Amino acid sequence: MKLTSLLITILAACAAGSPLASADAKTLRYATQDEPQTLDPHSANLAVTNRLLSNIYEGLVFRDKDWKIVPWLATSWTQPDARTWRFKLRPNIKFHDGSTFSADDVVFSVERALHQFSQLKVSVQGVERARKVDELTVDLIMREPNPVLLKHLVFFRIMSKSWAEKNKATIPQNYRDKEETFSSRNANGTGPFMVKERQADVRTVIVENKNWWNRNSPERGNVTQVELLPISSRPTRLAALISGEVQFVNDPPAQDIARLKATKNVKVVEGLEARVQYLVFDTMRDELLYSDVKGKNPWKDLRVRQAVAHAIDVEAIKQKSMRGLSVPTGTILTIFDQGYSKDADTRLKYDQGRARQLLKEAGYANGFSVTLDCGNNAPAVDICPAVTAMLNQVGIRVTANIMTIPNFFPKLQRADTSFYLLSWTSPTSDALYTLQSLLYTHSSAAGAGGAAGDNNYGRYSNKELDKLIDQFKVELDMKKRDALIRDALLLINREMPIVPLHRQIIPWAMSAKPGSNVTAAFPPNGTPYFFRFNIK
Amino acid sequence: MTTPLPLPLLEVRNLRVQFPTRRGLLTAVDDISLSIAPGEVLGVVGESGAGKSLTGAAIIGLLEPPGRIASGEILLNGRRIDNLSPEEFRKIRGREIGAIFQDPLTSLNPLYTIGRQITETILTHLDVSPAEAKKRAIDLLNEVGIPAADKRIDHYPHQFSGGMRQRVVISLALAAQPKLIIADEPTTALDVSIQAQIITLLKKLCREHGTSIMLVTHDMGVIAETADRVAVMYAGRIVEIGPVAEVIHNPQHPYTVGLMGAIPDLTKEVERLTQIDGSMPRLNAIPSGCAFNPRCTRKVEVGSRCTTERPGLLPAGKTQAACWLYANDGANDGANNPANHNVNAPQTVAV
Amino acid sequence: MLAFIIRRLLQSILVMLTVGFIAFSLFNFVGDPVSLMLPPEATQADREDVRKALGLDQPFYVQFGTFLVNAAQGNFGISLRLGRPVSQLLVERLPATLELAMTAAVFGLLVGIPMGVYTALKRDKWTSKVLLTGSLVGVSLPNFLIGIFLILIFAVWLGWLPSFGRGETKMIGFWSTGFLTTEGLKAIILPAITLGFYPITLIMRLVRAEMLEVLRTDYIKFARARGLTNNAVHFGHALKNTLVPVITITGLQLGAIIAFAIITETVFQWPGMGLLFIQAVQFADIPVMAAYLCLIGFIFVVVNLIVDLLYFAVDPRLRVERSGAGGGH
Amino acid sequence: MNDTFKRMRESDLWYSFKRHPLVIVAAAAALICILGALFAPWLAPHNPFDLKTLNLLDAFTPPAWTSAGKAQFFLGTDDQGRDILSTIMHGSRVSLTVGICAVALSMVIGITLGLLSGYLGGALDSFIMRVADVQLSFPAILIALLIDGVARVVMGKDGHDDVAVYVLIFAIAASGWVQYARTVRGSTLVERNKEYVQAARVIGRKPLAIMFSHVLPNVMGPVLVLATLHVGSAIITEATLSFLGVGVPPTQPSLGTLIRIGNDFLFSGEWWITVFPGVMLVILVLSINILGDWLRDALNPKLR
Repeated sequence: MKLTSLLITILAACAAGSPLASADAKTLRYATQDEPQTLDPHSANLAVTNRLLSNIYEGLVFRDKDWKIVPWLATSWTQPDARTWRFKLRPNIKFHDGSTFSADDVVFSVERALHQFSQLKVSVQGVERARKVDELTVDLIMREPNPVLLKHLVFFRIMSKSWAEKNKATIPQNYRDKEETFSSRNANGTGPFMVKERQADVRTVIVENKNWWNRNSPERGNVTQVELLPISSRPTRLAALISGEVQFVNDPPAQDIARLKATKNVKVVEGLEARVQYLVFDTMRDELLYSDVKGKNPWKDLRVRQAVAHAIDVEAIKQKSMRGLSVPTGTILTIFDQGYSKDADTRLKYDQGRARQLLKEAGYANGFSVTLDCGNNAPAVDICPAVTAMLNQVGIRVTANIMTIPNFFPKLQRADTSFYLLSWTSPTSDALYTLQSLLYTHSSAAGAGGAAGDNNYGRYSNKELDKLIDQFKVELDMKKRDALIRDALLLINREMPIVPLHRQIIPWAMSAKPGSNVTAAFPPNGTPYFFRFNIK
Repeated sequence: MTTPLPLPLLEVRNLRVQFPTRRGLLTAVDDISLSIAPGEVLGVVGESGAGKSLTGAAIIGLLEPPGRIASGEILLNGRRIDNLSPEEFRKIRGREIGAIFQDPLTSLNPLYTIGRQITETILTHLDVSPAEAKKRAIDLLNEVGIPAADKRIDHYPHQFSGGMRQRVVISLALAAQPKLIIADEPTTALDVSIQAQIITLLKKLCREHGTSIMLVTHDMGVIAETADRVAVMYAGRIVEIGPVAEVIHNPQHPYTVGLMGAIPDLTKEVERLTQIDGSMPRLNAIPSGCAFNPRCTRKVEVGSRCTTERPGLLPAGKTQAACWLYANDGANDGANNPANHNVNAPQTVAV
Repeated sequence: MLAFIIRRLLQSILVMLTVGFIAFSLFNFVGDPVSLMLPPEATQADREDVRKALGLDQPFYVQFGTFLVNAAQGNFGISLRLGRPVSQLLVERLPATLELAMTAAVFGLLVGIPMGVYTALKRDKWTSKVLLTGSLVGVSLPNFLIGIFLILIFAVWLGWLPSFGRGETKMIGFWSTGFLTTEGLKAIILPAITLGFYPITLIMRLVRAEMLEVLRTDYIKFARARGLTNNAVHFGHALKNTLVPVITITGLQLGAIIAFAIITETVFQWPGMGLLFIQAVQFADIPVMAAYLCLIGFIFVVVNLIVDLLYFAVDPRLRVERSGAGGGH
Repeated sequence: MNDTFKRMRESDLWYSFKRHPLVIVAAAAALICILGALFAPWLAPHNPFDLKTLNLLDAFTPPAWTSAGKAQFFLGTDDQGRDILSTIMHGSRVSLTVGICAVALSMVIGITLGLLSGYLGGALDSFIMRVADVQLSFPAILIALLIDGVARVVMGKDGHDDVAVYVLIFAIAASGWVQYARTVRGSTLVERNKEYVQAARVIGRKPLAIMFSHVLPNVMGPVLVLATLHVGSAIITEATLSFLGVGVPPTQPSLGTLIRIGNDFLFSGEWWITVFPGVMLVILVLSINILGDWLRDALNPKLR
């Protein structure tokens, strides 16, 4: 009896419930390896987080399809004096919760981005504070000049002050200690999409913001809803794409690209991603952690670092681990970045004999043991063991420690590492962000406005390099600036605190099935801006 | 031979039951022949392993694989049944041949009421309505002496005592009014005090219904009380068959003699009970000739024939015994004489 | 009957106390809750404060008592990994796991019982032997391999069924169900088969063994001797007696199914408690582990109770003996 | 008397063994697997864990019989250029070690507790049996996961990797002792009241020791069956844990780890990386299960 009524309920619901979507609703289901971790706009500077939040939060300026900087929440800007940037704000902008966007929100967001828990200090590089001039005018007061401020501001995300205050989210979530705040689960930006559902680990659904100010943009596509599904298992993720359950995968494993290209109803968009994979040594500690060397730190010896560079057969990695989808590189900057220099893009030759020789000279004829920390995301998970084997072959007894992302990043942020593999892309497409984050002497001083050494987990410190960076940071003459950057890059190549491996090409794979045929352009930072996506 | 021969209800001819095992073919029932007249009670006795239960199982068509009838025939009312299809045989079971097993505690399905089990049997075989079947079931229960049968019909087996349960089992066996009941040790598991009641009941019911019984037991006392004739089995063979009083009081076969000697007889004064030395051979080690010969005290009287040639049933006194002691001059033919198939029919004994 | 239930309830409470104790030990002896909660920079004074606030300065039994009271109210603290209340996380994930486990169990019964009956009744047929050997293969195939192959065949090659997730779910109160949408129903098929594989083989072997046992009993022989049809003997008499022990084991298996769901959920990215738990293990997220343990214990206790009651309904012997009626004459 | 009985039983076993071709095949397969695993360091064509000998350029070599195959890598190589045949042999070694050690430990725990429980009775008995009841409600995989998780918390990741195998053995053992304990307890209860135990007590000998020597032969059959089947399930448990990424560390991969690694290449055409370890796992467990199943039937007098 009860069973029957239950059955009837189910059947009725099935009948009623299936055709949900109206004709013009376009849902893009998007599978990616990692969970976005947080919705807080200033908490974690992780690619996976940025990819999602760029669709929800907006900044004063943005980049168009051709990667040119264009006005966004600011309509125009001037530089009344060397230390001030004045932005006129776009009127009548509403946040997702309906509140009006004004200068207060910009001031608040600058403060928030500069907070000690913020990992996006670099997005307001050089800014000391913000000052409201009137409701729609804001001054950014610089601690020091920043010739490329606009490039940084592209990913400076503005959140609603009133909303943050109401929900006690005025300071960024302390991501390193895995804190949980209102803002890590809810979002209120001005962007083209707003959060509809957030189930950590399961799904995050964003829907179009019908009140978005830029709805008439010619660049706008037709996606009305995006479901982000973290599927950590590579085969499952791929199976989902091939079977048409998801329409977009931004991180297909390299080994499957060939097959995906040959698969009906799937297409691969190969962009050139400005992401560099590189190795970092702990050059700070006097005694290496996770090693059998006691009382000293081999990485402090330049010859040992060079030996590592010599030991790595980057071509083999390209051919096997990356299936040809990489461009070996000798520098941390990419051709997309302002300041890239061909002269600095040189690798030490793959030469095992030379590597052994250098180790011997450094007093490590019998090698030493050390742990290489890697994330379990592709392609690091493939490269890590390959590098490990190569280093073992010259006598450095490396053990790979492959960890999940939520364990890996906090470990790095505690600088609890001897040797790690990471990838990097500069959201500003400028040398400053990269060099300052990765290689400037680390400073934990709060509120200094410095993004100095934010991501310098090897704690490399070189006064000379710091000086060069300080110099080009404020150099307004672009020619001189490029020359300074070149000097810095060459210095890095000489000192080798990091070993760049290659620039990776991680294409997007998406559905080409009629009805769910996705078209999208691949931007150099690899971020899917869903408002530019089309589904036909 | 003055009265016309009543057709035997059951006739078993040269039945042989075998089990293939890895040590070869075991013959558990070896070339036995017997018959049961309507209304007659035939006792079958023997030690455990003598093949008596298997004979019963073969007759009712419930030999457990890999056991099988290797040769011989079984006739019920003159109709051969051993070669029937399983489905045809099923229709005979319960309807024409009923069965009662040793343990009433385990013969009933514990999950169903006894009423359900009786009506189910009735409905399977008789074309009656469920209500009628239930009425019959209550009647049957009354008949087997279960008080308040109309209430007890809805009880589960575990709510009955052992004796009561055996009564239920009897009512089940009789439910479809079979002509023959194979009762395999029907009282062995019961209290001695109850055994007699059950036997009496069984005998009474069969007399009233005109049902024949093949009573398989190792208990000579039960046989003596109940059976008209008795067949004594040893190592898969019938060694002696005849009227019950004769077999008990005047056994002819040395094995029967030993068997009877082992029973305390309160009516006689006997100095001591006799005992047969040794034990029944295992099925894979049955001696050639007479199966009993290694234990037989009178083997010397016959000589080597006992160990070489298997004796058939020979007239011996008022019974028939498979023993060379009773071979007359020309009785060499006893072993191969097909004629002895009918000599064990009751009417010839009566001659 | 009432006494019986009360006794079972007491036993259940004992089980839950034991499980609670283990969970409590996890919290207190395995991870120092204070160091788990505070950032490494915290001062000694901070630690003492937290210690007091958490009641860790109290004697052991008081702490345990507090833990039990909290646990009974579903309060297991905050997940170290996700920073959210554990109970909330579990409540979100519970429906997914239970729906999957139930479907797998039903699937296991629906396929396992007929196969078991078949192999018992036709024990000498070659099909039975194939099924039996096949069931051994089934037991020897790890769950994750089955899942992977099913995805490969049905999601990738044939494209019939989804390879991950629950499809579309609907909320009924706090319960999110996938049974009400076609997408949801389609999504559960592969995971349920994967998860049901082991129960099928187990139930099949169990039913076969029990059935063979029952077929050897006197009452079956007697039922045959009464001339009942094969169907009546096999399905009326033998099957019902077979199912009594099968119910218990299947009930107990539900716990195993829920645990094995961990693997299935990982392979199919099924957003249930198992996925949560495996991540908790990887990240040493003690509160989630402890809460999961308690929840599984609770489910087990409830299932056991239900099984006992079912047993009651099926087996008249229990019913009457316990109520004291009837008895022998 | 006891001795002749035993001999007969043994001969029965042998006879039954000879009559089941499937069992013979299974025994042969299990034997080959075990020998291959045992002597892997000497038999394996390569040492896949000597990182010095690996060449990344050998990676993704298909099996030798395919056109792109190389003779020195019979079953091909994985993503790091390791010889699959060698990784399988070493992997089975880890799997078997964990499986057999876990079962042995389980048996020791179970038999001891069962004996104590049955012999001493009383509070201890009911305590042990209650614990057993509770534990039975938690499937092996869950208990193993819990123990593994706890070990991770206690030791931290780095400490954990070094002892992961032992933790795993302990975890699987701790989740499997109940059945042994129950079997032994039952048998002990029967023996406890027999005369020789009383006699031993009277003459002042340790009844427990004597009983043990009497109980043990009685339960040897069932325990052997349990143990055989348990080895199969222990290997699966290990593989599952490793597949989930909480088992042995990737530096000493078991079959489960290998399958997990290969799983990433399922769609890219390098099927051999996952298929061969998978097949190996199934063959190993299947042959052990067939043996255990046969043993159970052969030792069960009811079925003979």
